[in-house]
Amino acid sequence: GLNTALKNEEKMTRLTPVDGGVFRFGMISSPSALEPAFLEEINGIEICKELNDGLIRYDPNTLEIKPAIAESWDYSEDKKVITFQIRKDVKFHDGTSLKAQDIIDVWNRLAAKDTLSPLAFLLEPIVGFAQVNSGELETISGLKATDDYTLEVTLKEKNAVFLTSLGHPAVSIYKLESANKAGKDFGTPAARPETLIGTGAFKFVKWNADQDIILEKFTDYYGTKAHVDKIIYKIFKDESTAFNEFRAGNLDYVDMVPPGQRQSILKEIPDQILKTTTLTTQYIGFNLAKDPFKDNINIRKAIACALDIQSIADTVLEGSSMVSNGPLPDTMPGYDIDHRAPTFDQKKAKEYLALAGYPDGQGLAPIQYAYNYTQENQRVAEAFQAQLKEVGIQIHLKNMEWGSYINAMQSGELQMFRVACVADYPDPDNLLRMLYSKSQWGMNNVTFYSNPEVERLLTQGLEETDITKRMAIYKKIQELIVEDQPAIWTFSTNYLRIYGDKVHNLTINALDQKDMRSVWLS
Amino acid sequence: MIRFIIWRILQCVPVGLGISMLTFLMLSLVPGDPVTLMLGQHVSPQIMNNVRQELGLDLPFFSRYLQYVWNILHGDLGRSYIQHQEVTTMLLDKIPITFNLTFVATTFAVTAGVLIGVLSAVKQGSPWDTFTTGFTLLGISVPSFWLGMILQLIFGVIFRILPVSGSGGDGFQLQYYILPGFTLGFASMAMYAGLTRSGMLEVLRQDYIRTARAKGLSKPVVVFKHGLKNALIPVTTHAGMDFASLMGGTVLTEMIFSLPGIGTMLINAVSRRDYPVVQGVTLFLALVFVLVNLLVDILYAVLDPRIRYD
Amino acid sequence: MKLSKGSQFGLLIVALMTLVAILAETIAPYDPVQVVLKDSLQGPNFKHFMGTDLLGRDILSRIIYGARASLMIGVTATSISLLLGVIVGSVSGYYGGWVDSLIMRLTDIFSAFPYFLMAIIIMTFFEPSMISVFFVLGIVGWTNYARLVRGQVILIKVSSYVEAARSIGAKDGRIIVHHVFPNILSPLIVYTTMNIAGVILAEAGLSFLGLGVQPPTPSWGVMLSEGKDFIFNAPWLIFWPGAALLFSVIGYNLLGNGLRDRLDPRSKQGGESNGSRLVNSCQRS
Amino acid sequence: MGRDLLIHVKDLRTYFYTDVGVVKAVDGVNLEIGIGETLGIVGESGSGKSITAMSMMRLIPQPPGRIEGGEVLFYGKDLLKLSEKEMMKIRGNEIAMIFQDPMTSLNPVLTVGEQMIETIVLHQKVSRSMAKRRAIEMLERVGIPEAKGRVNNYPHLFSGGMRQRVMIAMALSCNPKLLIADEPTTALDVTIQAQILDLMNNLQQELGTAIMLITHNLGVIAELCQKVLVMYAGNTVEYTDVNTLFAKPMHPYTYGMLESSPKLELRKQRLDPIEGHPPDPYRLPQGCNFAQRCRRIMPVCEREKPTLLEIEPGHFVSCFLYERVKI
Amino acid sequence: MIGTNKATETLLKVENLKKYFPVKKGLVIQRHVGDVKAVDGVSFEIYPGETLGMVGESGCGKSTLGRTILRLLEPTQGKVIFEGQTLNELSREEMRKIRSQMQMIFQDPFASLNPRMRVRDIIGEPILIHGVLNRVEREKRVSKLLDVVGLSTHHGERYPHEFSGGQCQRIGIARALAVNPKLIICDEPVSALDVSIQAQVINLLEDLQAEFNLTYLLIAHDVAMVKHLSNRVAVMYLGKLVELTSSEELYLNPRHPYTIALLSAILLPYPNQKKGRIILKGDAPSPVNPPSGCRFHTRCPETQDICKVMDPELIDIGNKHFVACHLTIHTYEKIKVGNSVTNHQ
Ligand SMILES: Nc1ncnc2c1ncn2[C@@H]1O[C@H](COP(=O)(O)OP(=O)(O)OP(=O)(O)O)[C@@H](O)[C@H]1O
Ligand SMILES: Nc1ncnc2c1ncn2[C@@H]1O[C@H](COP(=O)(O)OP(=O)(O)OP(=O)(O)O)[C@@H](O)[C@H]1O
Ligand SMILES: [Mg+2]
Ligand SMILES: [Mg+2]
Ligand code: NI
Repeated sequence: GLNTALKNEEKMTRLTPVDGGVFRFGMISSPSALEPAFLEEINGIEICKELNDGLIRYDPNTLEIKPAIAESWDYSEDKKVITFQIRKDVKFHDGTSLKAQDIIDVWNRLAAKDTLSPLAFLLEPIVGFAQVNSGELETISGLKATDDYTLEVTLKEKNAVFLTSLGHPAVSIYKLESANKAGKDFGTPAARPETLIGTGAFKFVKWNADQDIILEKFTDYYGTKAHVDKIIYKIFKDESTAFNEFRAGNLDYVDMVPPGQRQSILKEIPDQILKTTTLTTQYIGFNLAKDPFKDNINIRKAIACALDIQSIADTVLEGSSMVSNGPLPDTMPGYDIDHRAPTFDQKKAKEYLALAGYPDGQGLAPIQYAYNYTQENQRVAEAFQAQLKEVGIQIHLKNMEWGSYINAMQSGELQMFRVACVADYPDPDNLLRMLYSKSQWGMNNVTFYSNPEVERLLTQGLEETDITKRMAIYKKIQELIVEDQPAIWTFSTNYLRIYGDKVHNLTINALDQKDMRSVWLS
Repeated sequence: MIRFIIWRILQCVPVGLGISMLTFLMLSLVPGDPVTLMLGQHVSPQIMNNVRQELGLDLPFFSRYLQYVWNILHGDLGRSYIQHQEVTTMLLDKIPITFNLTFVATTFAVTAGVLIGVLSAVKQGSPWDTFTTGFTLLGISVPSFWLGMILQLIFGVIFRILPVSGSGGDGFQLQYYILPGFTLGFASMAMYAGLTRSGMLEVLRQDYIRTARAKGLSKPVVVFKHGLKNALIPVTTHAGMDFASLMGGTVLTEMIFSLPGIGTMLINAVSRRDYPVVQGVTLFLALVFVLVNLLVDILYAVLDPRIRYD
Repeated sequence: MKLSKGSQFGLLIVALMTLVAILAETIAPYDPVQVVLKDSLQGPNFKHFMGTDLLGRDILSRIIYGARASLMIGVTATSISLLLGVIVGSVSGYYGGWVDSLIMRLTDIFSAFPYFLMAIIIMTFFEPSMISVFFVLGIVGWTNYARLVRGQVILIKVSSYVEAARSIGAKDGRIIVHHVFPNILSPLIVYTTMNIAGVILAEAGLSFLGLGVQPPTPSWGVMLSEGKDFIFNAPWLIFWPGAALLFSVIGYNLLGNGLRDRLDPRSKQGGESNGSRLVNSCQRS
Repeated sequence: MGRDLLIHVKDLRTYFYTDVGVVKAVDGVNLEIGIGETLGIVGESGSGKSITAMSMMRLIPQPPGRIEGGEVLFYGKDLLKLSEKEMMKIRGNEIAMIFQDPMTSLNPVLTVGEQMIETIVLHQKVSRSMAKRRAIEMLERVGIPEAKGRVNNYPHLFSGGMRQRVMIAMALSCNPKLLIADEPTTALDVTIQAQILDLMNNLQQELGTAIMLITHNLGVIAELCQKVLVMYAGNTVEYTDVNTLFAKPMHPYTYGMLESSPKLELRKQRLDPIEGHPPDPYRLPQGCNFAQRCRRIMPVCEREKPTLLEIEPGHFVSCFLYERVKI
Repeated sequence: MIGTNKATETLLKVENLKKYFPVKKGLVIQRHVGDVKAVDGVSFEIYPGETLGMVGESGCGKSTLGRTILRLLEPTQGKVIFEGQTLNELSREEMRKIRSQMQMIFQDPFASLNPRMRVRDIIGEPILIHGVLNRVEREKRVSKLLDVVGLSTHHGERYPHEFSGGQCQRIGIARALAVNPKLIICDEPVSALDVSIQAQVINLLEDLQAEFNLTYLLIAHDVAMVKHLSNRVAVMYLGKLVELTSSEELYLNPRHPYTIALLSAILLPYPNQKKGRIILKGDAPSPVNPPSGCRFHTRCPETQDICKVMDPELIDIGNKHFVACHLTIHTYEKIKVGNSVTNHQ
């Protein structure tokens, strides 16, 4: 997948970068924590990835794996051991040098029971993880520093995804001492520069809760040093407010365009907009364990054909989403362009409906469609409702408060519902396994979909390290899932980002991460 | 008087206890698991259980409540599930912002409202009076988000004379609170205007006003010195009641103007089931509510020498 | 005594609104929930007098149907508050003593409790629906009524005519029903009519959080909160429900003022009596 | 009339325009007060006594009230033609006023001292401390014990009688030429009433202030006044000196009023009330306002309004009974 | 204490009646710091068919006395005996029933009528409550009562605010009469009315008394009016009776210095008759901490040392003329021997 704003970028990169300046970043809603172990939402990740580097990083445009703290790596014969060569010039923000042991310490902490990290699963493939996570042991046995700059990681099984997942900021490297010093306040707004010491291109200055977070250029950074002196992440609760600030000239970048103004903004400043399709999938999930969807693929197909997703994306979502026609977003590696999910066709919908045993919707009890409340979800739901009504399918809308919504989905109470999922790292395994594997029933797989063939292929894909072969496997998986239609894939979010006319070389990848090292201000 | 104040503060105890109980009860009964909300869906049951144990959520309701009250009595409001910070620290961080906001809003609402009210009472029946009455009704019907956005656009974006949002960092910087204060105070202002107007009309009919005029005092002296203080008495009573709704109003205002205050904190916490924060904030709000009403009572005594509390 | 001109106007507005609400099916030019995506966001024009919203629905029709939901919410929620408030307030005021103290502390607790929190919590028990909106707004609003009623009851309890009733041997029940209650009615009705507007607006606040009237049923509150994002690009989205709300606020307030004068035989000269002191403590949206 | 006139009211008319109709609260009142003289005004509740006084001070609430006509000549100059600013100099300074209810006539939120001082500072142009001294002096003079301490008290700490003393002290603090007292003792107990009347009497003798005393108690009139004006439904019905009035009341209303009050020393005897009640001020009858209640009603009384005529020297009556005599 | 050598039955007997309103202080625990001694040991009798006047300054406890007699307030101490029944011992229900025998007319004619009831219902309410008549009879009786008090039947359809003060007071009277009471307590029935209207109401009260053989306890502060209406007059000062005698006697031969001052303070509508008026000093003291000894001693022109320490008793000085004053007690002691009882009526 490629950045849709490449043209702008080209124009920007042609100039020679200038150092200095403060980058004022308009962020919608506050990160909840800057502690890597808790980096669940996008804003925390956004900032944390500037503070800490991981062993690897993703290419800002292509999402390919690039060396970072690790300058190179090798797989062992059986593909179960990875040996990382650590760069010798990596410095923490307090000036001390990074050694292989520092990495092990940080990962042990992430895996430890007391840390209670929801992201510890990233280290799950490593041998000895389980013992640490359950509190039996304190160190992961699969991690070994053979010397100060060599790290050996032993995996339980062959795992082609593990390396990619190391680009997640949760497994990035900070100075353990600073975490110990901060105690329970680690990574909270109470943080001070000496209690939040990382390895990234920017170092921490201050966090004014719900107000702003300030980072400063780290001059001893081992890689390409940042151009801007400072980044201020200004925190907003409302997109319009942020946009007003932008218009008042107080921001260099805004994370989100206020809904309702997208079209006009596109017209107003077409040259200052970046458009990215992110690694998200949104779909209407069917509860396959419940009537009328249980064992009735025709009704699912009928609904799929009755919905005019494209026109909803254009009007209701104001072009802020791409229509998606499969379980993966088009920016995800392994995305299958060729698969044929049913698309809008009212005639076909009626045929399927008849096949399903409900000609013109007769005999079909109203179906409940649940979604977590946002105005946008609501509008989309209303549009769905209206479109389904045209072919004779009645649905009831049920908007739910987030907590109850998650609960209800996981417990299988709902009939039909909205699901949205963001990938943690750019690998098809991430989304496909979470959402369609039987092992995730009642957790992430809320449609209760299962297909033995899919399960088999998922395992195969995980073990296959050859990239071409792997991608072929995922293509097959996608085909199978599309065939079974456990869901109607609707949109992949296609965020609009606005930046100021003085901003150059701003890139945003499909994980919705900006690379602040390359940005410069004129 | 001092004893009265102490008594009123003591009254806070049952109210606070009641609120904590109510909050606790309600939050516990609400469907939706805080652990799921905290950790997201990716998490293994093992981690979920770890967290649940750590937070004591596996304990029966009552012992959790006792634990909670016990901690409060030790000045410990717990730690946020989401931000992992101490609730007390978070509160202390945010109180000044909300205080500033409500202070500006109230000051504005009271001064402008009272002034408008007095003028329209004095000119009862005039076009100005009709205008202000209409204005008052408008004040009730204008949604505050609308007002806030329009103000931002006009003063922040077009004329750029006031900051669009934010609090300007540490300390109280008035310019950051003008627009939010106005937005929050607008409906109150309308209400105060209405109250003052009717209070003033009532007062202007009183015998002592006639006395004051018969003494040859000029109209402004009669109205402001003799009338206003009396007319403010019913207004004051209402101010206490109004405070609760003002507090409710801070949520939207803080959101629109990106002010990191109590309202934002509460709404964030509620939507993410951050129990300790929700409980801390409601408890705090209850305290403020009681204190504000105490203040109102004191003000009452100041305004009306007939009332003395001993 | 006749209603004053202003209140006649108020009555006219309220009657008109009610009529519109009742006859919604007949009057509305379109189906208010009919989505026509290609007509999205049209400004006022000949086909759609008030324009269309994002989903291409006719705003005029939605305003007309919205009157139904909004007025129903206003009236029903207010009635619930009223009922609760009257019961609690009169018990508290009439019996006094520790009963009063206890009830008033309880009332304090409820008023100190942030109302949207209460709304969210209640809403998670009941699924959001029209009924639960009634319920939430009703529950949230009763404290002011209780205070009002209590104050009035305390005043009336010591009045000469209640004493007269006792002196002729009337029982407590009779006194409350025949002497106390009719006399608190007037300030109560005034406050109620003035509060209806506040309730309608509070529903907008709930809609904002997704807790209001459930789609696709239109209500002014829902429309207001839906229109919020389009203030700059499609201002008519927020203008019309806002205007409708303002209109009915004016209607109810004028009517309230008139009723006060009308219902209070003592204020012969049409002076301002205590009713107007209560103006409006509307919940903000 | 050979005496020095302090104030001369000619054909004063004050109407109120309300939603329901027009109230002719004062509809042609004439009166004169000489320097140092005391005039009493009696009449039923609502007969326009207070409005007459307020009109003279130009204190009618406007709207709904309006002075429709007449002259109020104070030392020969018409108060109704003065500017508001000039009028302010007269109020409280040349003409002072005290009101019926001492409980409500003092501002509850200002100290007694403050209320006195502001007047003195305003009219006498003296410093506040001087004014305070004067206030204390006045309070002492009206018999407030410990006046020095009590100036700083709020009115609610004073009893009714004391408040009325304060009101008097306040009114007299600028040495006015005329004191208008609107039912100064009605709200007080008999024993306190006696104290206050005594006080007013003494002060008048000391200061030589003219008094216009409004009351509905004929006893008060007999006690204090030299001249009496009887009002009924906005009109003057009788105007004469006090002895004549009690000895030889001419208007049937005056007569009826005297008859209907219980007399202390007489043997028990049935009272002789005036039947009926005063006319609705919104719907005054076409003829004499008293006609419906009058025992000696004549056909003309229902058709025409009588005029105030000097039946005997110094004795003015407005009644057709006497007009005929004159003709 | 009160001699009852008279053969006539007493209708109402009040024995040492006290009504204290507690003054409380303190926040959490309310301490009782004193009492408003509104009525402080009052005894007297009322005979059938007579009018007993009760005069006194504002705040001296007249209304409280009236209310306590009717048990609208529970007495702190003492008894009220009505036709031989001790009211304080009756249950609530019994009391409720007996209320038809005793009625009250209130000072403020407007405030004592429920503004939201039709006059017909106001007057009919006591009949309804005591359930003596059916609907038709009740309506008839209401019309009759309206007629009796000088209003016409169509007035019954109106609301109180449509009437003048005098008319309202007539309605109040009609309500009191509705259940054929024996005793009516009139609490300042005319003080809110105009002089010319006062006379009308006074005459009405007199006529009704004659017609229905009513007994009145007439509370007022207008001595002239009380004297005019009453057979006997009691003078109250700060919660206590200071003098009680027939009205002529009171006027001709007042014995208590307070009574004397009260009488002298009355303003008479006769110019140039300025008699030697006794002007009392100061105001009546507060009933919370009444002066020691004789309560009047602080204002009495003839105070003696004993007055400051000893509370004089209410003593019959002859002819059923009761006075509570040390001055008169001494004179009385001397003449006591030759005390002969003559009927004063
Ligand atoms: N603001 C007003 N609006 C309408 N009518 C008024 C107003 N003020 C006074 N009046 C009318 O004017 C008439 C005269 O009133 P005024 O106060 O002079 O009577 P008064 O003789 O002083 O009576 P009182 O003895 O009760 O004081 C009354 O009928 C009253 O209703
Ligand atoms: N409910 C009460 N609580 C406390 N004190 C009371 C109460 N009712 C009356 N009092 C006090 O008792 C005293 C006597 O009052 P009461 O009303 O009987 O006087 P009154 O003689 O009727 O006066 P007035 O002539 O003004 O009607 C007053 O000092 C009053 O303040
Ligand atoms: Mg008057
Ligand atoms: Mg009384
Ligand atoms: Ni996810």
